[in-house]
Amino acid sequence: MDTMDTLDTACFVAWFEEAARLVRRDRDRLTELDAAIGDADHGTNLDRGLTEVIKALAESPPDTPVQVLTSAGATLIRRVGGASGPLYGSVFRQMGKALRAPVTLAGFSAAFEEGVVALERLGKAALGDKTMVDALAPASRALALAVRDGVGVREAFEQAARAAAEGAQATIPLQARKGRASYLGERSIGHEDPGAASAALFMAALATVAV
Amino acid sequence: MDTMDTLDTACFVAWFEEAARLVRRDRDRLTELDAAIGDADHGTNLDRGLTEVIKALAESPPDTPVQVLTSAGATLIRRVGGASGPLYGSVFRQMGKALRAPVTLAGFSAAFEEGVVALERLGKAALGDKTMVDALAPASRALALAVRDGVGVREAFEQAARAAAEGAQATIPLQARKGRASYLGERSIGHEDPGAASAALFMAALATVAV
Amino acid sequence: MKKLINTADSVVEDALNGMAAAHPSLRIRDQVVYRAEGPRPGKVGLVSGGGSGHEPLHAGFVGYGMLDAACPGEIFTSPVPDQIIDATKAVDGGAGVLHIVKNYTGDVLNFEMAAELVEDVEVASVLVDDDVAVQDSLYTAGRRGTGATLFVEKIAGALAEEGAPLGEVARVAGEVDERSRSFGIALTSCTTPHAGKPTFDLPETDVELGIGIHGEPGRRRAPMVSARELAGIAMEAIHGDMPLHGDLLVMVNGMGGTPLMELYVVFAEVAAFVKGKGARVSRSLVGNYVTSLDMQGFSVTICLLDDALTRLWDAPVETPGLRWGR
Amino acid sequence: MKKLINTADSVVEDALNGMAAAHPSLRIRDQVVYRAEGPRPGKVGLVSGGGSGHEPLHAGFVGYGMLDAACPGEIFTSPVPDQIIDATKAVDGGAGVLHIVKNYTGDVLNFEMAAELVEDVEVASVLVDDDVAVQDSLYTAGRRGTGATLFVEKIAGALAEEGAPLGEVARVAGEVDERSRSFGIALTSCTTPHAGKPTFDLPETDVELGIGIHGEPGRRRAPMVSARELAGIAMEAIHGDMPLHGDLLVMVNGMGGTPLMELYVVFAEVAAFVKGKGARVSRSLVGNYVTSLDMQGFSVTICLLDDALTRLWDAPVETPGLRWGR
Ligand SMILES: Nc1ncnc2c1ncn2[C@@H]1O[C@H](COP(=O)(O)OP(=O)(O)O)[C@@H](O)[C@H]1O
Ligand SMILES: Nc1ncnc2c1ncn2[C@@H]1O[C@H](COP(=O)(O)OP(=O)(O)O)[C@@H](O)[C@H]1O
Ligand SMILES: [Mg+2]
Ligand SMILES: [Mg+2]
Ligand SMILES: [Mg+2]
Ligand SMILES: [Mg+2]
Repeated sequence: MDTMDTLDTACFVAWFEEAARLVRRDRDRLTELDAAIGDADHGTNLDRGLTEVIKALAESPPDTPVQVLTSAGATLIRRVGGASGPLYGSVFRQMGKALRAPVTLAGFSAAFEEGVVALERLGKAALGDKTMVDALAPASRALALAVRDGVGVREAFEQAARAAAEGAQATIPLQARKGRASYLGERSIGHEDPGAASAALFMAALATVAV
Repeated sequence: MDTMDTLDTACFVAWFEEAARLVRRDRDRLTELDAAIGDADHGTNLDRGLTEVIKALAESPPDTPVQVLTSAGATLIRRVGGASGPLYGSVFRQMGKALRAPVTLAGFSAAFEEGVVALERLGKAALGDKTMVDALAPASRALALAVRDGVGVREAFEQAARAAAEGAQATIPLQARKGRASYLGERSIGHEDPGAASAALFMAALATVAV
Repeated sequence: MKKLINTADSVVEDALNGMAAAHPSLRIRDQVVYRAEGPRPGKVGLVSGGGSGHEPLHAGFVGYGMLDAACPGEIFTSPVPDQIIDATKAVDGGAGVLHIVKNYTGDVLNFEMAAELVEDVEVASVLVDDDVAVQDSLYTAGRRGTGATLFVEKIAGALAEEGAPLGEVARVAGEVDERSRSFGIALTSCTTPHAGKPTFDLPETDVELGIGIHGEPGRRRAPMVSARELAGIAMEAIHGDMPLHGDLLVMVNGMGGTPLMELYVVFAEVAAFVKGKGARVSRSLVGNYVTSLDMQGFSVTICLLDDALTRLWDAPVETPGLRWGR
Repeated sequence: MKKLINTADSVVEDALNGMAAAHPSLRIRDQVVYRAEGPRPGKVGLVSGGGSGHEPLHAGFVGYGMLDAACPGEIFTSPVPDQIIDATKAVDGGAGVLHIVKNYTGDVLNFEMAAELVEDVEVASVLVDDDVAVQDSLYTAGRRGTGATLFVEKIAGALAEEGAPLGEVARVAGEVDERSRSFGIALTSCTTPHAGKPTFDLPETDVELGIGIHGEPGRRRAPMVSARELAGIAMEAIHGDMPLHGDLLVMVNGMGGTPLMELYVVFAEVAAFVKGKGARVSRSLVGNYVTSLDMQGFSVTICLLDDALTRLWDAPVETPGLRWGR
């Protein structure tokens, strides 16, 4: 049992730095996923947003994990636009609101779950609607299970990343019921949801920052 | 010497019927020539015009060669538009004005020359400007030479057709000075003039009607 | 892909600079387009916005008798709350502000967030959802807002100009949406500057039926047919959802890359269809109004007019994209 | 090639039917587009025309303050004398008729023939030849008429509406042409319905500089560059031919397939260029006005204004394609 590890501010900054790097790397893939069942802007949107997040974190260096999340959430809301801006922004803003210092894995997990609940409420989306929820909700569940099982941070985050990746893959056969892809009706089947794919990147980034 | 052959109304009708057939057959080629140095409508224009010429000749059957030419000239002017409509129309209208019955080869040649002169005057184009003049003027000259040499109608018309075809080919290296192709400046070099090409078809048609 | 742009990142800003240079009647600040003369005391302010790439919608409809401000987002990306908050505060003349929102998740969320955050301004909101190609269901995002947005902006704008109160302007705006239906067909995909290649592939033989305005694929692919048949498909879809009768406002809208000549060919067929149903083309618009970058194709939008709506439609309007009566 | 047409042969007629259905202000007879109300006694009549495929030019400019009649030919093919004769006779209100003719061999010949054949109507004629891409020489067909045609039609139309006599209307029309210059750039070729494939091939890396409006290739091919550089090329060509100074009327015109957003990007660059030369954008137009079917690209047309021309430009106009002041 090593859930006594705490996550400091640098970890949270590193999380967004790594997420920004992965999204930049996969920008075109995300945009192509969005082209198939949406409007071909998801990679550009998120890349723009995370670039601004990193800039804002560099300009006013945060003192606490809460400040990292609050800053990132606000920046995403203020700079991304589209559906994913307010949705991702709300995840991190709400997570920041719920987070307590010092940040244990249990605390992280609980706050993350609140972020996901805020997302579901705002987007009125449930698991299986073929949205970013399909990656984030399983990730949150994996974190909770890891806490229950007393798994270490690194492994917990890796399990969350795996769950998110699997959740993103699992959107492929689904018919979209929310967001732009829902306009396609049955034609949305057979494509990975771009928001779920980017959510998987967020969780993959998380897995790299656990010490 | 067999220049005593006379050309009757049927010959003139056959001339336009054969011209219509050849232009229909080569419509796309003419349009492609026009695409290269013009606006991609010459084949369509002339095909539309000659179809109307044939229709008009069928609706009010002409009694004389003059009537054939007058009808064809008027129809081309009234139905083609563009540059080639008034220009071809004027050739035949003027030729009709100049023609005397019965139509000998010499009479045909003289009237044709008047048609070409009318064309040159209307279009302000001279030999070498890369227009239909470059096919029609040599054709007229070939007819005149045939008359001078006492050549038979069939051979005279064949010589005219050859001269027109050569004239059309000779437009390829020229830089256009008249018509739409002149806008291209040096880029008009290396392409056959579409109007010269269609003029060669008119003369080729003539060669088939000589009995 | 060749585009008349400087860089993909600067295209929205560069285009707005062009708008500002071309139209002294507009003033542009922090990526919001305003009427240069500012708010009129006592007049309800009208704010709309959405992703860029649909020009003249929305920025081209800012001016007398129509919008007070437009918030252009990045290409195909709804604006952010900051823009909407700025716009809402700036155009309030004390009578409140109407948000005209196309029904897309992103637009709805960003306008909602903004409305929550604006203080001291009474905000009402109307959702435009006219696209019959999309199934309307409680379990989906609902119908998209497309061509009817122009109708709502024009008619609500005229009413606001007359001094009607916010509730009334919002009510009539909603009424216009309810009485309007659209259907769109694409011959080609558009290409966003960032993606640099067509959003979807469409062979020479096919069209996309039931497209929206974000360059997204449609509901179904079908063989390319004549303008008459394509117009028939669009009109049957509209008529099937809202039987046509009485006086109609009819827009045949180009998606951006289609020549006006072809839109008129389509309009002739649409008019014939309308006549065949015993209805009447009372007012019409033919042109590029609610576009999707360089997409080739068209949409038809129809509104069932009544005398009041007709009068408001005819009222003077003076914007870069729509102008009459002054 | 996919086009919103029924057949290539019927496209002009079908589009005119659409225009008639969309615009009760127009009346169409024997392929001539008239103002529905007919000629006004004592007013000089304005007739223009040319090949179809340039819409809204010319038919879209028939109406109050602009043309009395437009004669649309087949696609890219000048109208025939019969149309022009009909139009000239029909619009004469006793004060004579001005023919506004773009300088193309076909247009010139057909209008000349018509003018000769019209009896009992005083006819004057103005030749529009504004395209600086074409070398002006005694030994060629001279410069093409392109964007300035709209300026001539608008300003001459305003003057005729005021009751000016034929000589005066013709003189000012000529003056507008003399004070106007254009330059066009194509990113893609257009496709005529009959040919069914692009008139010329243009690789992804290249543009055509100095194109006209018939989809003909330009003067020279060059590598594709930014909107700023392309605008610079067009503006240098214009400025080199007619140094810019004072108040300018500036049109950034789309060739038919280019989105409005990109035209605004170009306009921003054009405005910056104008400013750099110490001149001023006094009036402007941005949009699809003088098009070439589905071609992507733009042209810039600039007219050196004076007070009289500015006043006439600002005068009310009410046509499908251009409308303000009523
Ligand atoms: N109602 C919703 N709830 C949760 N996620 C959503 C919802 N609508 C859209 N999304 C997510 O947003 C993604 C699209 O983001 P993006 O392309 O940036 O915005 P837009 O759809 O406005 O262009 C979708 O792939 C989906 O995962
Ligand atoms: N001034 C002229 N004199 C003689 N022939 C001309 C002249 N201008 C054009 N032509 C001929 O007309 C042909 C083009 O005809 P067409 O394509 O039908 O008309 P347009 O050029 O109006 O599209 C040219 O190839 C040329 O042979
Ligand atoms: Mg998207
Ligand atoms: Mg031609
Ligand atoms: Mg989007
Ligand atoms: Mg032509």
